Amino acid sequence: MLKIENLNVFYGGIHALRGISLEVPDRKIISLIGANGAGKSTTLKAIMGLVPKSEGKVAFDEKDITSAQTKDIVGSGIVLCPEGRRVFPDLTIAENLTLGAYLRKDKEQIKKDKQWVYELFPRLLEREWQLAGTLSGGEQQMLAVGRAIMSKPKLLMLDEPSLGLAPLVVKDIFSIIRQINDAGVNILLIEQNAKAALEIADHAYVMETGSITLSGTGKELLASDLVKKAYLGE
Amino acid sequence: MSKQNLLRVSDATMQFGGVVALNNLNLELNKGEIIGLIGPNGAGKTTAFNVITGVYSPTNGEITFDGEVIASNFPHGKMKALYAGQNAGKYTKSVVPTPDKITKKGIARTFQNIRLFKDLTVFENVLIAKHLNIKSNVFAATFMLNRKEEQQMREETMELLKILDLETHKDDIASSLPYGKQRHLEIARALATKPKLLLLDEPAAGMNPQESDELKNFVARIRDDFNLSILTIEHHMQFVMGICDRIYVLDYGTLIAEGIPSEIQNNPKVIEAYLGVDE
Amino acid sequence: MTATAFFSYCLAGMSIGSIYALIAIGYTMVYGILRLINFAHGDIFMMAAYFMIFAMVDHQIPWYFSMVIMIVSTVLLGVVIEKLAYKPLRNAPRMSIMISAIGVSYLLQNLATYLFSALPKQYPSIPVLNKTIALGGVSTSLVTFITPIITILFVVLLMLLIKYTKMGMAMRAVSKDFEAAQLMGIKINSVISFTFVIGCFLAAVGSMLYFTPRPSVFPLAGSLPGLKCFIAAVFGGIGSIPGAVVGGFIIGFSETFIKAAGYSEFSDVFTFVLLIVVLMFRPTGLFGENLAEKV
Amino acid sequence: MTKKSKTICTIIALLVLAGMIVSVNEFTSQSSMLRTVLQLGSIYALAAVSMNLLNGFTGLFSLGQAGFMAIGAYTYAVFTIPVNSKPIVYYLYGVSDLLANVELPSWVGLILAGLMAALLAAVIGAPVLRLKSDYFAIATLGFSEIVRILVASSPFNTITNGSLGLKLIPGYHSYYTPFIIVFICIVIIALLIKSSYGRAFKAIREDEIAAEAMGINLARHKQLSFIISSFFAGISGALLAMYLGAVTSTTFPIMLTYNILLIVVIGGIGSITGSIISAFLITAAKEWWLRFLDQTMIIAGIHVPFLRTGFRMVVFSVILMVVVLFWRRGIMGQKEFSWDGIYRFFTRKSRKGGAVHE
Amino acid sequence: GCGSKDGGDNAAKGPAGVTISGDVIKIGVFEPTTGENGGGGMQEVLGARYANQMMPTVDINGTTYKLQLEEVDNQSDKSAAVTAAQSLISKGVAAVIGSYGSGVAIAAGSTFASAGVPAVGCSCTNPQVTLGNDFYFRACFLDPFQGTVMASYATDAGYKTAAVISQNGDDYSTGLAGYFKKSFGELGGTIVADETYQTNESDFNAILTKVKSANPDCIFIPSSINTATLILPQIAANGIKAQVLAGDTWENAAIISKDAVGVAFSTFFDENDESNPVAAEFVKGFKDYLNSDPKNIALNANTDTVAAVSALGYDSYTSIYEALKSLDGKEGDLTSVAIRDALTKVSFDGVTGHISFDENGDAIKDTAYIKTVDQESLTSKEFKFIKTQTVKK
Ligand SMILES: Nc1ncnc2c1ncn2[C@@H]1O[C@H](COP(=O)(O)OP(=O)(O)OP(=O)(O)O)[C@@H](O)[C@H]1O
Ligand SMILES: Nc1ncnc2c1ncn2[C@@H]1O[C@H](COP(=O)(O)OP(=O)(O)OP(=O)(O)O)[C@@H](O)[C@H]1O
Ligand SMILES: [Mg+2]
Ligand SMILES: [Mg+2]
Repeated sequence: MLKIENLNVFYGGIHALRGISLEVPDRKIISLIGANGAGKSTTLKAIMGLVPKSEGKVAFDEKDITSAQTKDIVGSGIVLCPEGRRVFPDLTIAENLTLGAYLRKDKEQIKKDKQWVYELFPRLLEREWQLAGTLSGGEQQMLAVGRAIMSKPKLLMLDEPSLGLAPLVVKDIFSIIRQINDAGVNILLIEQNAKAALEIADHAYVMETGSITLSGTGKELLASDLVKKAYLGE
Repeated sequence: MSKQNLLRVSDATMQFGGVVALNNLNLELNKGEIIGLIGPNGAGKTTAFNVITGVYSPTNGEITFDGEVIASNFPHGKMKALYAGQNAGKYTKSVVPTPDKITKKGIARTFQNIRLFKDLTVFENVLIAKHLNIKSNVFAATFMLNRKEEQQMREETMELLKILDLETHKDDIASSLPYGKQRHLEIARALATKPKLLLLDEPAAGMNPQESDELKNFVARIRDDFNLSILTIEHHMQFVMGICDRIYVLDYGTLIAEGIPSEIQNNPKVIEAYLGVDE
Repeated sequence: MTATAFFSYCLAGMSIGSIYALIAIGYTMVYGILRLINFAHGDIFMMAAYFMIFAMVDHQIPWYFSMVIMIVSTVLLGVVIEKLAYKPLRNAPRMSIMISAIGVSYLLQNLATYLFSALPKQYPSIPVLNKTIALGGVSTSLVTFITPIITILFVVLLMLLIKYTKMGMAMRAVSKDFEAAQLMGIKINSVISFTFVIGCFLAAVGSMLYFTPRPSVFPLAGSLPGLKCFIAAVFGGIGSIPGAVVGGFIIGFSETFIKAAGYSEFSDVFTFVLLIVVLMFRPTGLFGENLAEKV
Repeated sequence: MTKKSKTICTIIALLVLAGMIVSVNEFTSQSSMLRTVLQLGSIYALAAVSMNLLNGFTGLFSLGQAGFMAIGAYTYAVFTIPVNSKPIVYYLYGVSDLLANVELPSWVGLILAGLMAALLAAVIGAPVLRLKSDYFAIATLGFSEIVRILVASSPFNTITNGSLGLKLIPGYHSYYTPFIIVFICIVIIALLIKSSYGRAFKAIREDEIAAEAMGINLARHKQLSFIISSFFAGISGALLAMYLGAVTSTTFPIMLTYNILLIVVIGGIGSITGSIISAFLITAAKEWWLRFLDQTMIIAGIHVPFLRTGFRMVVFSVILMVVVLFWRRGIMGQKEFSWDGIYRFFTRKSRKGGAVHE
Repeated sequence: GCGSKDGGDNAAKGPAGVTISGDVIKIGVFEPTTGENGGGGMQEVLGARYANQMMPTVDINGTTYKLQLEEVDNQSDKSAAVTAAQSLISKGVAAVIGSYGSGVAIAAGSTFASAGVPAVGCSCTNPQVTLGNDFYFRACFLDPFQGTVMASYATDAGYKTAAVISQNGDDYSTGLAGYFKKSFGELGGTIVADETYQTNESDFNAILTKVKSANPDCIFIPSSINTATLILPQIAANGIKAQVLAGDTWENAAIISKDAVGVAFSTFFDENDESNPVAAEFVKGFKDYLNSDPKNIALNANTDTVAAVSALGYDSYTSIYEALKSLDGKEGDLTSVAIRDALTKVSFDGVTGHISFDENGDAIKDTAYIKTVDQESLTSKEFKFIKTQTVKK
């Protein structure tokens, strides 16, 4: 499905990604974990064409999208739920969700999906007409995830979806991710909550200062001493 | 140690149009304590911070800090008809401070969404927070007649950076720091104002368990080193339970529980509204 | 003041007010999306007049075809300006874009001076609009009545567009966050171009309605109306379409009546004072979005 | 580079600069355009730096510069026009009794000009500074237009001479006067920016909410920045009046504000040295280097195409846009000129190729 | 040093001025060719260019000097004017022609004075141009005269009430309006409305409604040509029947339209005035000059009508030429200051009448030409001469 080879990214003089290669096979959940500043978000941004890649190749569905524009990448079926929520503050919750389905044409199904999002996050339904800018941090996070769900992509990339959510909701989030995956959407997940992320993942990668240092199935990594020590805080 | 009250929030209600974000909150904090404020998303935790720090003036209620009323309000004007809370007639004073006044009185905070001075260096970020105690006027400062004071501000800043392990990043631009360091810097900046009370809004958000553990120790350390009291919002339960002396739980703007961590952890109301059951 | 005089003041105020409103919408639309005060808007308006002269006077094309030519070329001009002068600056600091806008404004004025000389040119007479009608002792041309009608019509259409269509929603989304909008698959460049198309279309129509009763075109002809409309847009709250319209009318009427009261010397002073006073009480204009940043 | 060697470099650079100005005075003819450009450039440099203090360092987007300059210019003119010239100047409306016998030395006039502008800034600052970004910009722009219209209005005929404007305004004592004054003023602004207050201004620019949470009194500091900026704008206005010798209200149109904003942006928003460099460059380009474009030129019997009146301004506007498009952050960005910067610039150049990655 | 800028005191010390070397004498043309007055300014430039074509050289004591024009655009902008003037000085001009619009002339006056270069204004009618400036001359009459002339014309025509519309911040407009009001009052008339508008204003409906309700016999509108073309149709649209009066700036073919029929304005010159042979010859030659190149026609508002300002441009050039001719060319005599001294003594028959300068440097003139637009003008694009007007004492 998605295949990244030898990806390099610079921010000015900072070498943020140093030859990343990873793969998201069909119908799978892939997790990406790593310390702060390891370059996880940068990897996702680079895939979306939001930061310039200095070297490397990205292919999606056998098509080369290395130098495609963001809007075309979205068009081809990859959607990113970005770090820092990025909801549209002047639009209502309902409008934000509608925009999530911007590229979709199937009106009926969109309506159903919206209903589904409201079921997942009842809080959003309560505040349907509130401007997104005035929501609390966690409510915005729910909205951002909901908006990403609305786009029904082939590949959904989530950048720390559980950030700022209450424990109860965090648990939900992971079951939601499962559900989405079961509905046929591939997932590339970044999480700080390494335990949950590894439990859910079919395959996972560990990043450190711009490179991938470890990879394996979720179970393998959960069992790894290195991961245990560095990320699970055990 | 005898308990000496530092902060008291009495009957604070905050209403945005029809939304009651904070409903009759009563909260107390004693000197030297670390208090946790938890609750579901949108429960009104950040709003409580905003009311305490003067970002919002409460619709009704009163805040006392160190024995002094620092903010007080009652429903009037447009709010009078709309007001949906309780204790409407209890307060009659209107004390509306600006956030800088509150900071000067000794309450400093960090933000849920990091708000650093992005284009300035780490050093400058902290140095700016020293400005509030400046004694010399603008002329003296411009014509460098306050060299001693300036020198002292810089030295104190350096010292703070050293204590907080940010010394190596001194000349880095704030926005280029990794997320975790930015959180540290925000705390450093708040400490530079020499507060008695520090408010932390989700300090561990975006950190992995390992990092959040480190942060826990860090917060405990600064409490002792700087003789602080701390009020913190956090969704990482390990962090909250591990560090807080007492915890307040909010839901829909209302206080649903209060107590020491072990009590809270087993409080059915809290479990239902917030924690959920462990599988 | 006699009733007739009062009536004619009202007509004068309405005529200028509705023009201000029409052009102010263009300002507001572009501002709403790019957060850019498009200083060149008044000059695009002026260029539209030259296009009309070019078609109708220099090439003797009938007015209805000329009108189409004029509108199309104005819209093209606007889109080209956007592509050349604003698009490369998408991620630049806001002030750079503004300077680019001032640069475009300079360029258009200077170019017009260079190409058409500083001497005024006569705006062609459009028979339909120029028909004079008498109303209770006051004679006025048809355009005075057509203008407010057209203005209101456009406003309603635009509001519907922005509120209820996907394009409108996309426009509002783009205005706050380019990157997030892109992530939704919105083609921000087409959305922005579309905004300029609408803005320039309104400027073109406005130009025709404006210059018909004031048929003299010179390179600086757009600068003062440009400024006034800009103020009108601020008055109503930049970004708000009904605001722009209300602002346009308020300025048009207040100006007219201040002059009527015999203080023509201070009419602009009054307008500005009014503006500042209104902003004192409503810091984001009459209809401005009052989004206090959530902390 | 060590601190000491930097100081030495700076002193040498300043001496070279001063030497250049002196040699222009000594060795070029009285009528050389270079003199004009230097003098005018220095006035614009001060106007731009004072605007930068507000727009670039405090993040308050003000468009009132021309208004404050007008106040400075008029204050200076009103108080310094020689008593025996007054009948000529006020030939139509006569001069107000209050002013008929007032003639202050020019340095007093200059300071008064600054104070007057500052005073007005203090008065309007309180209400206007509550406005946010563009609304503040428009309010200040409106203020500047109000000033411009009022100084030309009939109630002030016997003070400002209404639409007729003031002339026979005393000029510079010597060729060096404007340079010395501008230098002093800019140094003061630079010192202010380096001080704790300057840092507080920058904090406000970066994030108002965070700045306030750090105990910075927004209202007070914005007011301070506004007043100080206006003070120097007033002085630059007075210098302009001295240079022009005659002012009317139309000397200070909105266009003047735009021009100064242009200098600020081209120089780099938030860079003092940038403003100074760009003030001289833009003045020289507009008033001097490009002037030939206005003239029809015949080279070897052929009319050079395009060259005729008005072409200069066309080219000037194109150059402006090109600069903005390709130097988005202006010549200096937000940085100041620094010897380290120069040093890095050259060392990087010389190591080109090898060390791009890492 | 740069010297003090106040021209008045300079006479005592006396600036050195420009010394002519070689066999080329440069004459600056200081005119607005862009901006608000760009149109009229250009017509003055045309007059000067034509004069230069007619008198390309001057003989001074046996030596032939080439006269070369240096044109500069002052953009109708007072701050740009000073640097524009500086750029002329830096090119070493020995004398200057211009400018259209008094404001720019006043602004640049001290620059010329401190450089010791004489300037001869063409149509800058404001008294302040020459007042207190020993280096400024002018070929036209002054606003006090023109204002009085129009007031006299109005009272002669039997008008009792007048409205005045002038431009805020514009010295030409305000000054002329002021003089008109003063003498109209002295002559027994009443000002019933006194309105002002802002630069670049284009909507006059409110002002005109006001004027209409005051119901004056005549409306005096001293304004730029741009304003004229805007306000006339609006006057017609408002159904105002009062006589429209204006100043010299309106003599520009650009205003001719059906709405302008009947207006009356004063000007410096009439191209059909047979009584002046110099004028007749000039008109013929200048029309040929205009027609010789379509560009010239375009710059003259697309007609070959001779504008008074062109004639003044020509006369200004001639006065400098005459002054140069009168120099005796001895060593050290060929300076701009000497040209100034010679200018104070010139006396010749110009296109716009006899020209010699009084102690202020103003041409001594006592006659204005009143012209109008009639039906015929609409096709011929020429103004119709009504009468000459002198001032009633
Ligand atoms: N816009 C930028 N300019 C300069 N450096 C940047 C920028 N964005 C990120 N970086 C740097 O690139 C590195 C990788 O950042 P990235 O955001 O990808 O980390 P991350 O793994 O997502 O961390 P986190 O868990 O904190 O989100 C960090 O060192 C960061 O400082
Ligand atoms: N300015 C405002 N206008 C309208 N509603 C608001 C505003 N600020 C907050 N609210 C509402 O008040 C409620 C409380 O918000 P607050 O930010 O305090 O939540 P929180 O407890 O901090 O939640 P989280 O854990 O998600 O950050 C939310 O439902 C939010 O939508
Ligand atoms: Mg990240
Ligand atoms: Mg919160």
